[in-house]
Amino acid sequence: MESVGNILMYFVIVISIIVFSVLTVTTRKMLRSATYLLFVLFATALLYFQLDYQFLGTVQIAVYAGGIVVLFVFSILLTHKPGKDAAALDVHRRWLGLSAALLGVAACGYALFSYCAFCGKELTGDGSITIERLGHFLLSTDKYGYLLPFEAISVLLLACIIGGVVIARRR
Amino acid sequence: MPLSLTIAVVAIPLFMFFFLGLAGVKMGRKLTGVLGVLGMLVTTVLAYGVALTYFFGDGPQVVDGVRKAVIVFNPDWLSFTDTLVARMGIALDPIAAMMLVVITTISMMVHLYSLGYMSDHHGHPEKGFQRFYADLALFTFSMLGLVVATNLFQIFIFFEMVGVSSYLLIGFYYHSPAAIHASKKAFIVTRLADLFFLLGIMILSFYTGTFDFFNQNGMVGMTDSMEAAQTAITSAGGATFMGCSVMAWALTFIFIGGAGKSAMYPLHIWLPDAMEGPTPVSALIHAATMVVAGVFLVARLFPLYVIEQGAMEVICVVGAFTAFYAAAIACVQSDIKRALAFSTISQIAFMMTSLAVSASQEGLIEIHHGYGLGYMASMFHLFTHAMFKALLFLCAGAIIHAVHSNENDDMHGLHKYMPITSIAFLIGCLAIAGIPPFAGFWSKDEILVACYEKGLGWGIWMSMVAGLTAFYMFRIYYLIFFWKEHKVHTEHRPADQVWTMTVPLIILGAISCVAGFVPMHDLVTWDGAALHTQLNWTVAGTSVAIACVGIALATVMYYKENALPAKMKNAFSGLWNAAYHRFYMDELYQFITHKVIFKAVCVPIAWFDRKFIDGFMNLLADATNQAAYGIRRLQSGSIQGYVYLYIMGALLIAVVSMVCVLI
Amino acid sequence: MNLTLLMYLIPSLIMFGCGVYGFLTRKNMIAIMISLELMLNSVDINFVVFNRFLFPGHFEGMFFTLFAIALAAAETALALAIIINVFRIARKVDINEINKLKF
Amino acid sequence: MEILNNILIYFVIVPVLTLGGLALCNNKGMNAIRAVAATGATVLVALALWLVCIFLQARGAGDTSEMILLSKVSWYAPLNIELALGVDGVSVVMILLSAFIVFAGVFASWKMNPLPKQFFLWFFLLSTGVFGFFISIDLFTMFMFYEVALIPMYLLIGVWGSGNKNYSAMKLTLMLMGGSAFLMLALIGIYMHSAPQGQPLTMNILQIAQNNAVPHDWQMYLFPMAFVGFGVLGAMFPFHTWSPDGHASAPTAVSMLHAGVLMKLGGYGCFRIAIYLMPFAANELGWIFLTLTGISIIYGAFSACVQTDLKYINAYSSVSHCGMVLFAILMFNQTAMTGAVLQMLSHGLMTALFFALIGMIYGRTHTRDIREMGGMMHIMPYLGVGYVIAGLASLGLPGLSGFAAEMTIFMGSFQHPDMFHRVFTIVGASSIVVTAVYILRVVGKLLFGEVQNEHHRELTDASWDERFSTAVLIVCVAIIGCFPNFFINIISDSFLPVVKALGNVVGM
Repeated sequence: MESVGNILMYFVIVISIIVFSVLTVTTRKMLRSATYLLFVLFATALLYFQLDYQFLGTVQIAVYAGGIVVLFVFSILLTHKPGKDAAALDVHRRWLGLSAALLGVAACGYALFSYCAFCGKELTGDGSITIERLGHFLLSTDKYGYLLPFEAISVLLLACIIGGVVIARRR
Repeated sequence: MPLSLTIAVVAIPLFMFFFLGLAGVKMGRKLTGVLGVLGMLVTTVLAYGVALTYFFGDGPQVVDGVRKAVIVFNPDWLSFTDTLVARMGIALDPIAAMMLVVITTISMMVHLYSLGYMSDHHGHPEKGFQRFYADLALFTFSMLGLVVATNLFQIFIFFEMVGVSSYLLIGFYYHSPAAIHASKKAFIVTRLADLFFLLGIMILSFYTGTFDFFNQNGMVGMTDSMEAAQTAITSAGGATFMGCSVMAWALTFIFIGGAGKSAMYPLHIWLPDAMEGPTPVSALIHAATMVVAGVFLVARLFPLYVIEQGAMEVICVVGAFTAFYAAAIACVQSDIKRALAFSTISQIAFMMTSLAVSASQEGLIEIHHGYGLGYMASMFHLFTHAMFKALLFLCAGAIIHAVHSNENDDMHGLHKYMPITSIAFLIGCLAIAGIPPFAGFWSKDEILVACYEKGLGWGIWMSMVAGLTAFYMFRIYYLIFFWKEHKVHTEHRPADQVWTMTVPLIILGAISCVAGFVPMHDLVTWDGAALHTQLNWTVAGTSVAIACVGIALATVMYYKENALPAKMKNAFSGLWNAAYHRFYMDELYQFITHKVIFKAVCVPIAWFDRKFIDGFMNLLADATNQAAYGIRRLQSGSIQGYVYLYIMGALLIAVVSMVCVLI
Repeated sequence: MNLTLLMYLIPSLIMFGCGVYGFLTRKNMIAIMISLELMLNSVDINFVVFNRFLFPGHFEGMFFTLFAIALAAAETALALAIIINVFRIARKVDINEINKLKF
Repeated sequence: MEILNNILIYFVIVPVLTLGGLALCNNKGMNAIRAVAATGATVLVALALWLVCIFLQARGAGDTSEMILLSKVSWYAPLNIELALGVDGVSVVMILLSAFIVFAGVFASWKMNPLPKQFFLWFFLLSTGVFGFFISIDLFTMFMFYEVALIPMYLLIGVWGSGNKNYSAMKLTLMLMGGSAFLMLALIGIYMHSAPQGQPLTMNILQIAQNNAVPHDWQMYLFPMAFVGFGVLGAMFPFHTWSPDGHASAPTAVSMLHAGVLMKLGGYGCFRIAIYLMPFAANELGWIFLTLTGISIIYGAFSACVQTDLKYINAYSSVSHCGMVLFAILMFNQTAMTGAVLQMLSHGLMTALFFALIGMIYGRTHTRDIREMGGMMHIMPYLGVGYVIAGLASLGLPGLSGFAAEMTIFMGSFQHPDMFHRVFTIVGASSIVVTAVYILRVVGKLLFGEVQNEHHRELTDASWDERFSTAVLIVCVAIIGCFPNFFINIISDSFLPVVKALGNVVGM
């Protein structure tokens, strides 16, 4: 049996995730869209915290909420006149998107409800991890070591930096 | 003189062709002409030597008083199979030896005559003088090669060669559209005939397995391998095609080949047009030598025709009809060369008929006993006709050279101005009309005798044509030399030409007077044995009388200007017009070739090719292209579209798998 | 009331559905990127949730998410750079109007 | 490497070396390019003549084996692909023909412009393919060289061509590639059945023929594929339409090489692969293709009668003449097949000569429409005489090559015991009249008559390289025409194995 605080927390998180997700894709103002995204990401970070993954939640806030959303805001400001609405969606397009999204959700939901043997599983134990162990995992070459992906990601990030510079350079 | 010199007789003109053709441009006209004449002179002397040796020498060629064929030279040229081999050889037998004499004589005269005739063209120096001599040499070579052929295939080869030389010479004035047209026509018509010749050869060689006329060791005589052929054919006797024996088909096809070259009806249409060529060429090729190649061919294969009477009947009918047809047309032509051309056709038809009646009047058994008057007569006429017809053409050339026109309206009354030419022409006319003692009388008389022996109807028909011959020849003669005063233009007076042109006239005139006394029945017979004949006075008397009637009629109508010809023309205007237009044969051919073959076959085929076959290929290409354009729509480049399809696809798979699981 | 695995998967699913809807309907390239982030984020949640509920002692899911965040950052940075560059050239961010390279 | 002792391999090495030499040349150094190209071509001619000597020597010494100069190197053992070399009489004369045409082609493109270096590079790559095809006796190697010969054609026409060249180049390449697709299927099919059950498969033609293991029902599918595959290149009706457009657009030397040599690959392949390896189906299905080739002969000739473009006339005439090659091959007897090879030689040289002359005339008048030309004989007598000689060779004048070839074909075909074949022979033979019609038509319009265009009066006659190029071809045509027996002796025995194989089939 969970604590009430935990359940309340859960509902706050879930409702904000659902509401802000919907708002993100339905609002016609780009800047608002980005802001709602920020809220979704925060809610996600909270979710991570609730599941004892503090480090992940922190990264989520730092990178996603702190980095990516800022990038979005910058690019929106660069490419849009403030206060201007996006053009209204045409009906055809909306129905297309809606049908795909709803059908997808329906199919997955059906699968979840009908076939999910482990869906009733509850939280057990403490999932938290110390920073020390995390560091070991990241830099180890053992069975559960992630040195190679870590290095790969770093190379990728380097490539991204260079790519960003090259693309953004004025010719 | 050894018979092997025949090789030189054939080789010298070939050498002259290459020499004059390649080096002529550098040598200048005079030198080329003189060299050409000298080369021909040597050839002529050698040919006479060889012929005389063959006929009168007592070499190995005479066995028991019978002249056999001598194969001088016979290497393989083209081996089709181990047994079926086309050879390029040289064989001498009576007709070959006689033809050597005829060809070299006429060719020599023409070479000499051309020195004068070809030196200018309407007063300008003739272009292509060297080319002319080279082509003449080529023709002489081809014709000599034809007559000394040892096998059927070699004859075919040289048929083609003479065809091409004739093409080159008819089209000598290649800037004139008429000459191009005429040369093309001549080549294509004879080519069509040659196709039949080729078919004949194919059929014949298929059943006999050989092309050769003579046995390998040469001495055994004319028909040895032919006899083998006969046996083969008889044993394959069941082989028939559409009701006739294959042999009849083969021989008829070969005759059609000969008919093309010899201008038998209905393949005669090229010959009158061939008169567009220079007149010496007409004299050499289209009067004396090449046009008798068909007669020569039938004579060469005579032993086979003897067996196959059906083919001979065809020849007989075609020959008799052509003789009359051409003579009728010759009566109304105004262009003297054309009139002579039709006269040539008629005379060659005489030879053909003579050959045909000779074979068909006798059974095989009598033939073997050495009777073949028609054959001998035909060859005799070939010989004499070559001489006097060449003479007539060379005279015509001299006249044309003098008045610059072919039309007899521009001539009239030339006797006063050109006496030598006039007399020579008269000799020619008398010879062709068959007045003794000129050459034509003796040969034509034999032909008529042969015809009467075949049947009274044939004899009467041919006698009538002979009378017609006398009439039209004297008509031409009178219209050229008499009729009325010549309208003399002040700038040039027609006159006898330079000696190079006159000397050949005199020589040929002399030959025409005496050629009848050559003992041809001793020399040229189909089996080589001497033929004992005597003058049949009844036939001779009749034919002379008919000829005289023809001449008299011509004299009445055409000697002095009078209204009778015009009256006749009006009275029989339909007939006259039809004859003048050669009974519309040319128009018929024109219709068939242009309207039917060209417009109704070639054009639709070309259209079909472009629109249909090619169109189909283009359609394939277009269809591929269109399909590509259609599929391209799917690759829209819109990420959202891709994602939509991706999701739908994933859903579809999910649904399908769920359904599968449920089932 | 217990918090089961399913209860965490439902919001993630809805978030993903929103992402799909946004991706398919939006014309603005930046908006499409935002939708993309939504989808990525929902997947991240799934990783974490499965990891936490099913394999408590292990951390593979978490690390996957960690790397996915890094990748998402890189991808967004590049994509936005490209979008801005395109905007600089074409003065447009509407995906339907940027079709110079099409066909 | 042992294979280097075989003279045959040098027919590939020499063009490749020439390619290398050309690659080193500067595009502006015209003389260097010419020198390299002419040297390569001359060496090839010398090699070809030497090969003929070797061949005659071997045959003279009593070597009656089917192929001589056999040698092989394994290329890819898992699929049994070898570089297997060997020649018989047919290959020898084909190599000789190719060498002479390449030689004449180099001189015909002496003043090639623009990009002479690249032109000669592709030109020699093409000849590498051609020679490689004729010397190999391995299915895969043959196919590979076949493709090597086909592909450069696209660039040669597309870059250096004239008129509607993109369309023509594309059409030609696509149609020939389409043929190759069939061909490849057929070759794979043959390979899969190249040996009896349980024995190792092989790509070697001699081995396959000896095994004679392709099942009859498979032959019935594979033979049409192989025959059509090669037949496309041999311009068989109704797959000939690449030929008129392709020839019309191609530059002179390429037309020469294409009509002269490349189209022969078709006939050679039909005989060497389709018929030799699958005699049963050849015997069963021969009549279908015989009908098609019979149509080709007549159809090409009639189509040529109404064309007005010189190159179209020749292209259709090639359809007719190449139809005769396939026609004769399908007659299945030694004489006719020998005639087919003679016809390949004759047509190769004669058409090369034609295209060379047309190219030279076109280079001066800038038109190929016979209605706009006339009286060329006055203006350029050398080219005019050359054209007349080529024309006479084409319509079969004795003493030039066409006559000997056609007569051998007709005489051989007519020896066929079957009435159907003999009647078809007559149909085929009737083309000689139509040939005369279109040849004389074009000669009359182009060379004779009045000069149509006054500007043409200022044109010049052939230059030395043009004279040399045409003279080489004329001499070759005359040599074949005058001494056909020399060639027949080389060729004829090569057909014994095929005829024997076909005979076995009929006997069954």
